[in-house]
Amino acid sequence: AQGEPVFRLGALNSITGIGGPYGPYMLEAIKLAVSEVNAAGGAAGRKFQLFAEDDQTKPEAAVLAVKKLVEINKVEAVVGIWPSSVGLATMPITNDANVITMNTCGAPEMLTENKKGLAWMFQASNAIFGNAFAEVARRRGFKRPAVMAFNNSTFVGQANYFKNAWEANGGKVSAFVVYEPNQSSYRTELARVLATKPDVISLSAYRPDATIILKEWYQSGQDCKFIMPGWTANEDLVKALGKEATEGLISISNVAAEQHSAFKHFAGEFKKITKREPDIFAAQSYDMVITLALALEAAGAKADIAAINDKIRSVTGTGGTKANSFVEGRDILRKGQKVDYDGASSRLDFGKQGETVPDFGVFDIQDGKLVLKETIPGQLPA
Amino acid sequence: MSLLKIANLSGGYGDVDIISGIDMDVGAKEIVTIAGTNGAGKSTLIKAAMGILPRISGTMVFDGIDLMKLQIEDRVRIGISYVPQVRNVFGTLTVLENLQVVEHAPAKAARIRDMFDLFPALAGRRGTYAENLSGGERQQLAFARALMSSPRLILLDEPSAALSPALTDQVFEEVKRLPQADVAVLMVEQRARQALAFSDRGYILDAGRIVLSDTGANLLANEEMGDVYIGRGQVQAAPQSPSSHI
Amino acid sequence: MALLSITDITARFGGFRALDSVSLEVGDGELVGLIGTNGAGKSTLFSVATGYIPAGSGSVVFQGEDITNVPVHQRVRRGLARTFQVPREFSHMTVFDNMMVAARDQRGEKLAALVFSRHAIRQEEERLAERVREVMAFLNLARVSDELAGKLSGGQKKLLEIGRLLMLEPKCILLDEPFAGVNPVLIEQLCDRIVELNKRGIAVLIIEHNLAELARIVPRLYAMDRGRVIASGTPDAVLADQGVREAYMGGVI
Amino acid sequence: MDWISIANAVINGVVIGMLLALPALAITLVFGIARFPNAATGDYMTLGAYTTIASQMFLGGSIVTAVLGAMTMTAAVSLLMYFWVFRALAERSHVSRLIASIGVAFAVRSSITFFAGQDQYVVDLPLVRAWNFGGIRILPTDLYIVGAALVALLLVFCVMYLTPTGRRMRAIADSPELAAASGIRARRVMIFLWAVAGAFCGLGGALLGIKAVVLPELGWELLMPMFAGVILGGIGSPVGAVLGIVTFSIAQEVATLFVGPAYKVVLAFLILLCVLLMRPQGMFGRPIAAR
Amino acid sequence: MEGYLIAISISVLIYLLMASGLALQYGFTGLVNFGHVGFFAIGSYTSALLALKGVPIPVSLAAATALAALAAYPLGMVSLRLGGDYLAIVTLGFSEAVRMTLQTEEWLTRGMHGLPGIPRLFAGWVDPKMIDLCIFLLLLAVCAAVFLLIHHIIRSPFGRVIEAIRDNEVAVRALGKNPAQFKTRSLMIGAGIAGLAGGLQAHYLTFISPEQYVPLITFYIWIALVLGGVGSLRGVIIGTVLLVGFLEGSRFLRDIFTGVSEVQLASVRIWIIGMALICVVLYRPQGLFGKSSGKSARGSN
Ligand SMILES: Nc1ncnc2c1ncn2[C@@H]1O[C@H](COP(=O)(O)OP(=O)(O)OP(=O)(O)O)[C@@H](O)[C@H]1O
Ligand SMILES: Nc1ncnc2c1ncn2[C@@H]1O[C@H](COP(=O)(O)OP(=O)(O)OP(=O)(O)O)[C@@H](O)[C@H]1O
Ligand SMILES: [Mg+2]
Ligand SMILES: [Mg+2]
Repeated sequence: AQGEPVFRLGALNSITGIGGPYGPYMLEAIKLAVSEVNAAGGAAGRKFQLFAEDDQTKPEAAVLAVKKLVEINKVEAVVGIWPSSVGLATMPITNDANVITMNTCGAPEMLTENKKGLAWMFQASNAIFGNAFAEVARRRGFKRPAVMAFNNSTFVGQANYFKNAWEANGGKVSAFVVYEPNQSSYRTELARVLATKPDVISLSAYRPDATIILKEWYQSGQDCKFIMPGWTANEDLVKALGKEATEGLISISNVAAEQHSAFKHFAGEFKKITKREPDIFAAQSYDMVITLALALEAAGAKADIAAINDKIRSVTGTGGTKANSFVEGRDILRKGQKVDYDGASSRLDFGKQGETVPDFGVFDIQDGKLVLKETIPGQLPA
Repeated sequence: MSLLKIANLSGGYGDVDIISGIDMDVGAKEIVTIAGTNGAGKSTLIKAAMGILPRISGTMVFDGIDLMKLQIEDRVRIGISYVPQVRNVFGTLTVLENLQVVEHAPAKAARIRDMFDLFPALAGRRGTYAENLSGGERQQLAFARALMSSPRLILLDEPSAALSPALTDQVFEEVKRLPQADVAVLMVEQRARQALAFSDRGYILDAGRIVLSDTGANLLANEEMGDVYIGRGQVQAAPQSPSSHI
Repeated sequence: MALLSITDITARFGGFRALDSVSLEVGDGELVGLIGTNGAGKSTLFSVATGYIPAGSGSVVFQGEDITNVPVHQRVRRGLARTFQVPREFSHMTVFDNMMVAARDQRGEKLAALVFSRHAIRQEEERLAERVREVMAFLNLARVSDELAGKLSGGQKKLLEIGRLLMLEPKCILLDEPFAGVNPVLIEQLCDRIVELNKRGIAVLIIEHNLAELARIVPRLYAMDRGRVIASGTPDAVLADQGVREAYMGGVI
Repeated sequence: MDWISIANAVINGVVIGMLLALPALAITLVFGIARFPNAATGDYMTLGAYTTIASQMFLGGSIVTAVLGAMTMTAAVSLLMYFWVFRALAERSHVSRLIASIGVAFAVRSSITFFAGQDQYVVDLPLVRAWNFGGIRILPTDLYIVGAALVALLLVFCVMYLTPTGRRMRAIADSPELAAASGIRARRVMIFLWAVAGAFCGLGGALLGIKAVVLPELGWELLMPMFAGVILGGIGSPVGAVLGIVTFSIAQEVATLFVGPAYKVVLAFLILLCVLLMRPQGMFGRPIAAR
Repeated sequence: MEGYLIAISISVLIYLLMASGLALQYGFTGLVNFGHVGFFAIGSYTSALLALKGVPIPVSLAAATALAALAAYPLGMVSLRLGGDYLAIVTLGFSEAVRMTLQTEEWLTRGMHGLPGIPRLFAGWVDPKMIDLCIFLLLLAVCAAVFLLIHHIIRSPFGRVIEAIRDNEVAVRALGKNPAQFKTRSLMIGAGIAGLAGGLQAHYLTFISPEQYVPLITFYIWIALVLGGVGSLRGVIIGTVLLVGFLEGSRFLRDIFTGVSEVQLASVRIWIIGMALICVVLYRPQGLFGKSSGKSARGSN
């Protein structure tokens, strides 16, 4: 492949550490997208060459990993960054090196720190998520919501925004508990919440802790509903807990707008490789590569980083012809038209600071299956 | 025939030989005393016989068995027991447990009773952790512990240190009786005059070598040796009639 | 007036009474012996006097001041020092360094001095080293000066213990069986040295089972049995005491 | 706080404490006898949990056989590591043994993740509801856990204090050289020790897997509370280890009600500190000799 | 390439600073401090918060050092009563308490959200491309100074006393010296150094959050110490280099193990680190370059 023009792409994933249940699949999704782009002959004739690193879900390990990607592998973009702590710790480095980054970080600081506009948030920020949770609770007619959150910046942020949004409308949150991760039981924390007799609990959690909490909730025999993020409340959770304990959980995740063809295509391919349903982070990671490829295609083979970066908003923004895959988008671009890539994870319209404001799908778990009940538009808090 | 025969034994803890070229015999039912200055290598020699010294060369035969090939535990099994100079009891075990823990002791309970008869001070302190014992009590316990396994050869490293005159006498009396029970004794003593008086033979060690060996009586008679290695006579004889020597 | 006076000291371990209202005095510049059966409480008495074991009741007065509740290190700084029956050497340090540590009030122990008076520290070190070499030569330890102390023979450790004490320049020293395990030839020399120290005004209280040597050097003797002082006075008197003979020497004449 | 919440928190603390009591016993035994804090304990637990999962997945069979399999497996690994690593380190400083045990922990965990990946697993057991006694909730499975821990404790206690083996163990811990000179064969005793320690970790890990979820960091994350419990109880004391870890767990759970989940660790440590300042050797440890 | 090497070197030097503090505490004084990361965290947050308030970085770093050292004072008092393993767990608890506080007191530390945008060392003074190099050089100088300081301390009479304390505290008291005083000072110096390291790291990373200060960092430092050989400064350097070498070098395993998946590769990395630890301890008893025991062998006659 020597001599052929390539685009050097870094993948920085949380393979080990708390991100362990997600990171490896994000990497699979990235590889899938890269192979699709390369199979189509590359973007603007440049094939993607992938360099992967594990950030161990730790900022200081991430710093060295990203240094290695930037300095040794000379990558031009880094995708797949998962936790905000890694996003915030690596941003100064990538900014200095003029490298595009694409992440799933939800911390609002990501927006203010995005000083060069090189960072792109594929996940809705905590604020938007918290709002959406509150909106769903309101629409479902709950009166006494309680909040439980895993203690990290994403989930604490989510929980806070939920509380604010709920209380802005004069409501009251019956209990607000932030728990420490990595415990073998959360019964006492849960008991504290349940003692306030909530009718719904907004549970911001990852799958392992959610599994334990729901198990203990089920065992307690107390009746109430749960609203949870989609990357936690999914088929894997059903598999872990059984149908009975998960019946009626409300799961919220961003969805590809209008029609699901991008997602369907991705999910099908992903399943072939991994034998499982993709979660939202995998879908977002897939979208990162496709978006980047389209931007590169639009900017042309000789374009520098800044030029490619400029195109990202335009290949996903409204007003173009809709595309649901790299090949579709590339063909539209080749026709000289403007393209609007709607991805597997959302319709991907980036705001001023590189943030996405996706639509949210509200799913109920019924008999072990996720059933889409409605779609609500995401919005920033007032 | 000798029970323990050591020939051309050398060894040490690191690269340097602490003892070298040692030839030594302990006959059955014999009491043999080793004396010498501090740091001469007496304890080292005893340790070598027990198999604790990291590096040795030479030959050691016990009752026809080649000792060089045996582990420490196996030496205990074939009838050797040992009282170290320091760390001679299990501090974190009680007095009673210190005795119980010894392996190869026939009729353990009865034997323990014998030991408590022998050292009544220990009987009263049987539940005390050995690290809390007084120096002399420890010494008694260590001696008792070594007797537990009914050995045929007992290696004693300064059994009388820290003992009151009464107890020293008692321990020496006990040592004197051992040959009758078919036990040979190889002991290191600083109260060499007292010890040599009832020893069959004695060895004087200096800087890791044997400088003199003879019967106990002959060694005691050797004036020069007394001045250099074991002190002048009256010092050791003193406890019996202290006032006459002030 | 007594330099060290121990009055009515009691010490218990659980139900066991190790010291039962023991009183004892060491006069200024005096050389006193302490004998007693094994387990009589002699070492325990030393530990109470120096503060390692709290006194159940009674008082310890040193140089006219009540030091019953003063911490160990301050008692030593006031001049009351001891040796241990089971040597407590600094096993991973050389014999030489073991001795160097012992010297009291070294300037270089203060961190600030490390920065500001380096020259003075160096001079002090040289002075100390000189003294250490002297003491080591006397105790026959010069040969093992660079050995790690943990590797010394049993007797050598006892000597080191005494050596460190000599470096301390105390007013009163409590020696716990200094001769046990020491070669008889050296014992005689040690005795002479102890007497010599005493002549220089250092008070000595010495526990020893080696009666001959003890009786030769001490003018006054205490005897203990089962936690009590059972006799005191001149060695002749004490050793002639019927109780002492029975308890201590097993009735041997 | 009403007393029912407190009662529930206490019950919960007891259950978690009892669960951790098994590995805590392993820690305290190894600590007391092989003389180092074994950082691989947590990962032996993890191994136990994963073995349970694996035997359920590949061999089928009842949960009991799976757990027994897990105990055997961890005991085997524990022995293997003794023979390869810890036996050779007997004479060395306990910090180097600690570091070696961290190495063992890493090696065991990464061997697991190499085959099982980073994702979570759950033990296949139907969920049951708790019995409710007027607000006080007791889970049937928790009773099994407490039962298993009590039986294990009883076993260790009997072995340590009623059989010669325990005495031999303590003698070896005190002075290997003198033990040998007393005719004790250290090898046999240590094999017994490490097998028991391994089996307990395996059992603890399996039970924990049943109660919670199985993750690569399952045991590693619990090291700190376990060590704290062991130290609170007094190093080397089996009763101390159990009571220590249970006290520690109860303190944490009850503290959750009052100071919240974040500071409960801090509070638990403050309690630990206070106990240690009063009893530097822990609740059941033997005081260090004064002289 | 150089950039990556510089980044790694910076990482080495920061660990090295921490390790040298611990070497003084454990290697020379025998204090089993398992809460080192707590002092590191205090240093980081102190310096970061002050600098964010506009305090000049040199001043904030000095404050970080001082505050970390002060935080060690009460622990020094505790170490008076608690020996070895008991002190270990208390210090570990201390570092967790620090982390929990940082995590919970949002008004001060922004809790889990961390502190972004911490002023960078040398920012605005030198060309941005040269900043890392300058930080590296600064750290090098700091390390050298700290090593000189420690070297000087352990060679002094003070050092002799702390070494004696490590061996036998009871005997030190019998010599009229108060171990608590020496221990506390040693603990404070080590903690101050860790605090300084924390401050420097904060101004290098520009983002810190409580998750960075987990006990694993303390373990790493211990590993470095043992790898190199306890009780020698040269050993500390080599141990740290080796540690970071293991941690970072294993990234390049990918070039060797081409067949395995990314998840498995992460496992292989950790496996190799684990095995390396076991093997070094097993087969290089004194650490790779520790004080050899040969000293005792010579000169007994
Ligand atoms: N910590 C302790 N716990 C229980 N008993 C103790 C403790 N310390 C000392 N003893 C007991 O107190 C008694 C006195 O001990 P001490 O060491 O003072 O005797 P001693 O007179 O020095 O004897 P020796 O001449 O044998 O050294 C002994 O019986 C000893 O067992
Ligand atoms: N564990 C050890 N490691 C290294 N050297 C040692 C060790 N033990 C003793 N030595 C050295 O070996 C020499 C002889 O020691 P040993 O203990 O045999 O003397 P000893 O004749 O028993 O003296 P003592 O009468 O004082 O007990 C001493 O110089 C000592 O420094
Ligand atoms: Mg000897
Ligand atoms: Mg005594």
